[in-house]
Amino acid sequence: MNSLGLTLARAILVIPVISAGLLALFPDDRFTARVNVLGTLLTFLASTGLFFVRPEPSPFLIVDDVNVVFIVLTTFVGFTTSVFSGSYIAHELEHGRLTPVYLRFYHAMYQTLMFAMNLALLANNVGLMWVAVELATLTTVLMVGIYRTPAALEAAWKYFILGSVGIALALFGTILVYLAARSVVGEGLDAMAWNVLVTRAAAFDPALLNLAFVFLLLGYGTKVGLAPLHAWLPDAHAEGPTPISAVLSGLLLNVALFAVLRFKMVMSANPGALAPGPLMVSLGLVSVLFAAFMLYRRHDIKRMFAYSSIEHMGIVTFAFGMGGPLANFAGLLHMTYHSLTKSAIFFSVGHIAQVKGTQAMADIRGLTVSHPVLGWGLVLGVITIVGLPPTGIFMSEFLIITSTFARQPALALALALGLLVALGALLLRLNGLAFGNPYGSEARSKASFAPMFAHLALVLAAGIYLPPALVSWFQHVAKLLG
Amino acid sequence: MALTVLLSCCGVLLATSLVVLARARGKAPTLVVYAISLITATVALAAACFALLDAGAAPQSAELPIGLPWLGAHFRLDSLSALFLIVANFGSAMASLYGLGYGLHEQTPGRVLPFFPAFLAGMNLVVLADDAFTFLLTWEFMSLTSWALVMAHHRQPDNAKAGYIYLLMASLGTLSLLLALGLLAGPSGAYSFDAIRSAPPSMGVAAAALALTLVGAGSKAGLVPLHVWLPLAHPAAPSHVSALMSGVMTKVAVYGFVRIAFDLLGPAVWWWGAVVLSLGGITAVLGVLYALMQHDLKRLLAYHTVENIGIIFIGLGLALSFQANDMRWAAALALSAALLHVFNHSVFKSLLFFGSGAVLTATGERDMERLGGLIHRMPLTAFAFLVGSTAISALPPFNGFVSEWLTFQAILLSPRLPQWMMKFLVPAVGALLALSAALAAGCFVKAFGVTFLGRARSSAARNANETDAFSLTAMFVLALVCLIVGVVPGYFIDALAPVAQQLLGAQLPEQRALEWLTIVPIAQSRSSYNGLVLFVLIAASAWLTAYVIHRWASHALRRSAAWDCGFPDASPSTQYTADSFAQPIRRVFGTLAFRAREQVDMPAPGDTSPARLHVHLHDLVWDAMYAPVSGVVGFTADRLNNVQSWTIRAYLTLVFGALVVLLMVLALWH
Amino acid sequence: MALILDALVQVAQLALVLLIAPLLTGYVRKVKAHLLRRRGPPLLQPYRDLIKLMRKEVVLAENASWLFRVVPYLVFAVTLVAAALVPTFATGLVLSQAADLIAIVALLGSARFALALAGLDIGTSFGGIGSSREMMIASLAEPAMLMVVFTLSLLAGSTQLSSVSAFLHGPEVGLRVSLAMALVALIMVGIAENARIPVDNPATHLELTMVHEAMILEYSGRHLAVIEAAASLKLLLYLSLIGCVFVPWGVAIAGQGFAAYAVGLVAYIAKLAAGGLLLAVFETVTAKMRVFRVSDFLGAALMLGLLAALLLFVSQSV
Amino acid sequence: MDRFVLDVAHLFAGGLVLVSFLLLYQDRMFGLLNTFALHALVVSLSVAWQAYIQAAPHLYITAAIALIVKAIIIPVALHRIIVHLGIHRTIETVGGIGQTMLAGIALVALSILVMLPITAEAGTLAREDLAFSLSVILLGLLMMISRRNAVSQVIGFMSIENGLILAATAAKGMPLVVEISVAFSILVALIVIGIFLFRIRERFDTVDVHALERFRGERA
Repeated sequence: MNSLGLTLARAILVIPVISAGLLALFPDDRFTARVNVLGTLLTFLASTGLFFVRPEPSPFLIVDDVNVVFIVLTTFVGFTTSVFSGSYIAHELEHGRLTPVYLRFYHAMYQTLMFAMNLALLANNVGLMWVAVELATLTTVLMVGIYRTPAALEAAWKYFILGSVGIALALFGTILVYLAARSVVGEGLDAMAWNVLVTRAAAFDPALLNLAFVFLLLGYGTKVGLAPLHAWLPDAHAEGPTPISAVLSGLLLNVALFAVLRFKMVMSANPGALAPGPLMVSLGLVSVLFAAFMLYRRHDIKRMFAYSSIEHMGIVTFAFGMGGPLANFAGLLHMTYHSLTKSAIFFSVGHIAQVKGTQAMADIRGLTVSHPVLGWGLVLGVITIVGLPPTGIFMSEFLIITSTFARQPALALALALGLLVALGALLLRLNGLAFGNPYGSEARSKASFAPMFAHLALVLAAGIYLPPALVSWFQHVAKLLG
Repeated sequence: MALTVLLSCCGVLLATSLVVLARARGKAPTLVVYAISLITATVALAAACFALLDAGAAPQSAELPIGLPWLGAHFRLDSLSALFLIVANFGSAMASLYGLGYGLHEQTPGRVLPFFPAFLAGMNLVVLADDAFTFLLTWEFMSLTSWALVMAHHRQPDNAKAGYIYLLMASLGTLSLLLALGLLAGPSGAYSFDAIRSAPPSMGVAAAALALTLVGAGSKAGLVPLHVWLPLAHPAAPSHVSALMSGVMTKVAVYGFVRIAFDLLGPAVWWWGAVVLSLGGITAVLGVLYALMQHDLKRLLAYHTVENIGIIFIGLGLALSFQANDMRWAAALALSAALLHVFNHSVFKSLLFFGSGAVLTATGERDMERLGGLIHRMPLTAFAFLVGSTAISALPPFNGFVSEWLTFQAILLSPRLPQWMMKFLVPAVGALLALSAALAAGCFVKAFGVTFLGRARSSAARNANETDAFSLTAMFVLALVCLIVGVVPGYFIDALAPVAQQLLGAQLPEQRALEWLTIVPIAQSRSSYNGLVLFVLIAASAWLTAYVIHRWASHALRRSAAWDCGFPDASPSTQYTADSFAQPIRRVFGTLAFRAREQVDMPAPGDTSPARLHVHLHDLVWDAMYAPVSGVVGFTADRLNNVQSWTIRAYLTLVFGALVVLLMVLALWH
Repeated sequence: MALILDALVQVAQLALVLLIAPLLTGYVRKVKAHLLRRRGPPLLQPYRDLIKLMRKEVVLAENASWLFRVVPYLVFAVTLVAAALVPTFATGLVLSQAADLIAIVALLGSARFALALAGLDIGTSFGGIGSSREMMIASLAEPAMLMVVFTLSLLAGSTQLSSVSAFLHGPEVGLRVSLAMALVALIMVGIAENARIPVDNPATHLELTMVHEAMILEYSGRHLAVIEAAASLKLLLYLSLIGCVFVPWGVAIAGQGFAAYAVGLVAYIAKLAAGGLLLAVFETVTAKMRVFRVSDFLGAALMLGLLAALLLFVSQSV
Repeated sequence: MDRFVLDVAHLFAGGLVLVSFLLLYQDRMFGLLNTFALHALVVSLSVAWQAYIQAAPHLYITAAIALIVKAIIIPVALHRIIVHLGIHRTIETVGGIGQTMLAGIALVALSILVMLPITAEAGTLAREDLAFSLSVILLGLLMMISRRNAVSQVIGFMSIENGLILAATAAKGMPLVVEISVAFSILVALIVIGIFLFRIRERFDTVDVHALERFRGERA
């Protein structure tokens, strides 16, 4: 059993590397697109195996309740995104926005990114996870800049600098954690292994842990895109290719937040350490309110949804900051739902921007008339993302707000206000985008709608029924999160 | 049993909308969808009636393994929910029947058919829900589906805006309900209503929850000042949906309020009643005043919904304060009055919206200033609409009068309330109620008179044709119900008894046993009303007079030009319009309520251009509440937006600042 | 037995009001004429007018709808029923169970509703003027009336007219401020409702001042007759209402025997005479006011009624 | 002997902070480069010393990387970039050097203050070394935000990295140090290349001269 699990875990890492190599080699774009899909599909299939068999934690790799869901989620979204990317890239090639050379680069980078994220999730070693996150940052930087327009380059550059500083801070935090662990666990790999850290955390030096957590929160928080560390996020989403926006919002943010969660577990396992709650709550609340107001003055459709991602990361951080079984559970749910929904939205937005030939919302109107499927897909996505039922996000927001309000009414009110303001902004834009008289090109889009609706259907179903296994894992994690 | 039937009806409806999602073009789907809705709604209606009428039946409950994983979705069918299910499904059945005809005129059935059954299902599920999550889920689902229906004609100007404001206000309402229920459920998340009932909250918590509930349910019901979305959204939808939204969905909101305020919130406090009462009074008068200022028929009707919601909340407020003072039978009277009005309003408001829909299809006009004389072109619709107008104006022998009469009786009991504040408040509210009733009559003289009477003001109105059989059937059934409830109210009041018993532990004396079907809420010597006798007397004496005169006096008749003080055939434009009809009332009340100002600009002597009269009205509620909010949001958005265009160095400074601050916190934390 | 007696009384009262209503109108006119040093029409002139009108053919505008032809009978019937519910010379009517004071107010309201619709039916500007002004007046008069009803029923602990008058007839009513206020308010409302000076002038045909007359401008022949009859019934109704509530002396309680009834009848006639006289005098000494002053007049009535009710609410502890 | 060992390590760490201050003090481009070379040199020395006292040969690699890449290659490369792109020889600072130095001192104080509560058994010199490396990091950040000039910002970032390496090596027996330092060197190298590729003359936030202010998302 264990060996099978280990092979699966390794496969999840190896398959992307191999396909990255292949994709770097092959010139033909049709073919590469298929290989890309195939690679992600295989990874996904391998990861689903982890639901049933789990390897014993090795010094470098671990599969537990905490990451199993996110691994599968990541590989799944990676797969659907690669499907979407196929049709997206084809269009880009037709219109010459990408040359075959860049395409090879793009696909290789895509697989590398998948590898990096899977590694970050699977890593049982703090340092290894850090390296993985850095790798992910580098690859995404390169992909954001791939269109080489001045705007794209600047976005990439901004992302690069801020990301690097964040990474640096995170590294310092990691070192501190090692220091804290060393005196208890002893030198060597064990002092950086998750399973060891969580179990032994009680004896660590609280002061070191506190300091470490500050740096980790800021470092990885930069990657999560929490205000005021968010600056790179909107532009990176707006200027890069849409599949990358989908992966960024849907997965990379989650991965960074996942790292924060791991460390929060260590924190909450230590009685002496300061409660990380207040820090996370305030960061989350600031992000929600800030993003909510920023939504109003957006003209670029992708940038708007990027801000909505900031908002939702804020919500999740807020939930984990509040802690308690309900809020933590809700936070985990919200992470999952958000990555599905937001990537679905970016799928539809990508196609919309392609058929309309613009990302300016002023020039996109009446989609439900001109492009019913795309339009209604967008409507469905937005309705889901603002948390209207019967979708999963409503469930998570319900749990977060109700469980908060009984404890901290003021905070809950602030959060509710943020949600309402954001909802107002998004619906206002949705009105213009989806309804009214159509405007602009009516060209049919050769889009692949399957990924979008698959995601939305999942979120919808999850809002009504949750599989017990998932519930039990999340509840266990919620307990660990304290 | 009944619960199972109801739930499966909802299932059928939801399935229908899913199926029709695939193909909603052409005639066949329309007929199929409305037929299915009609049948299911009727079945559900029967089930609900059964549940309400078999006395002493314990509430049935069911649990489905969906929704919150560790909780499941709880459903419960007790007298209260049964009553509102009757209201909901009766309205739905009628709307579906009407839709069988009306739906064929729909330009974009693809935007109506998939959402209509889902909307019906949503309303049923809200009333059935028995835990906080399911309740809110279905509540917002109901809003969402109705929003989609409002957006059906999104290409017409202003409809999209109406939909936007509607969904925004609906979400505000849901959020505050969510907070209220979160407050009641407590941090451990005891979301099932049973758990909440078993652990009544402390005084402060209950008060906060009540306030939040007033915002939540009130915004959906259209309580002033949260009503702004209602007159925009209800008219925007197709007319049968408008009827459902105005007649039924607002009642579901009332249900939400009653459920929380009377059932979950534990023992009431007298001033809760005071708050609800005064809100109701203000809503009633403002609603009808707004209505008087309108010349869009459907918007006028929507504003009247606001008024009637006010009347209902007056009853509820009285019930709350009576209950708080442990005057149970008085509370029962007030509550029954409110609940009866809930039913009545759902009936005649649906009827009136159906009528306006018929006019809309016949003429393509909602603006009364371009209608007129329709009583000649569409006599049946006119007759039904007349019945509705009489009923909503609370005139005997129709049903509107009965519930308002009961409300007055409840008000007359209130001197027994010990609190001084109530002693001052209640008569004032009574005066407001009387005022709103009188104004409503005026408003419907205007609505019916300008639309159906007089001479046609446009060619569209001149060439209108009577509407189809389905629509007429629906309208006449409703008209008949208006009359029946007005004539033999005893049976219906008795039907409310179990609800009052459930919520207050007291009920009105049984009415149907009394001789001649007189209704006697309190005591014979105190007050009684007999719609049947009145109706028979009026009919008999009218017929008798007519007969006698035609028999022994002349019955000769000559048609000729109107006398009109000798003015020869003036053009139809010299008729009184909706605005000119409302002018005296506008002068009396409008100057205060709307800062209404009239401005006449006379052309210079010798100038042949026509003189013009401009009327400026201000919606004070909007100016005072909503404009500032949107202003603040816009301002903040503008200010914050500068952050978007900072330099990387500035962003780094942010990061650096955050780091330093956190480190300081850490340093000071010891 | 008692039931039959009550039924007889009821029928008698019905017949009585039907018979003497025009007489009252004639009487008021006569008195006014005398006050103006005119001889004036004979007392029975209203009857003659009615009969003549009934005999005449109806001249109907082309676009008059069925509503226009039904309304007169409806108005008459409703007013008649309302009048039948008001005790004139004896309480304890059979029908008194059917409707209380609130219902009576509402009945008059429906009569007004119908008439206003009729005014709009032909589509002339005068009809419109009449209806809209009538509804404006009503929007203030009806609440005022209801406030009066509140006051009375709070005092008597009942909205049942017979119980009210019985109570006010009884000993435990002292002289009460609120009663006085209610009386004044009721009189003001009555003046407005019956289109009397200063609110309206039943005799005028000067367009700008017409309210009630404008509404029925298009009526002729038997329709007009029925409407006139209804109007005089209404006047009688208000007078007998004031009579049985505020000067209940002499009203026979049910089953007191014929002597009592006779007394009651005489008392009733006396009340009517007095009331008519007062009304005539008042009308002669006051001038008609502008339409938009009417709102102040009736607003005052409403305030009086509300004040009366408030006083009772506050004073009444149980 | 042991005492002396610690003191030397301590000396290097303190020296690094001193050099960071020198960096802050520089207002001439080439002086900055030279000072940074010194910074890197000190780091590599300290790493080597740690390798020696911890008997951890793999740390020599890190030291070597620090020496070769950061003390030699990058300064030279930057020198050539400056010449090639004709970047101003003087450095535009936000606020005067004086305030910057004061701020720097405050930061050092803060980092020491933060490190105080750490219990001793975290390692005898851990506390001081951590305090020093934290100060180096903060000073590097300060430099990044107080200089309006791409090259000096890069240098600020690299000094941050030096501080990290100091910390990493001071953490006795920490695995993966080499890998991490390699990964970091790649990052830095990319940044330098980026500057060259993107023709960043003055500031990070303008990719091209005529792209000033224009492509910064939306100016609503």
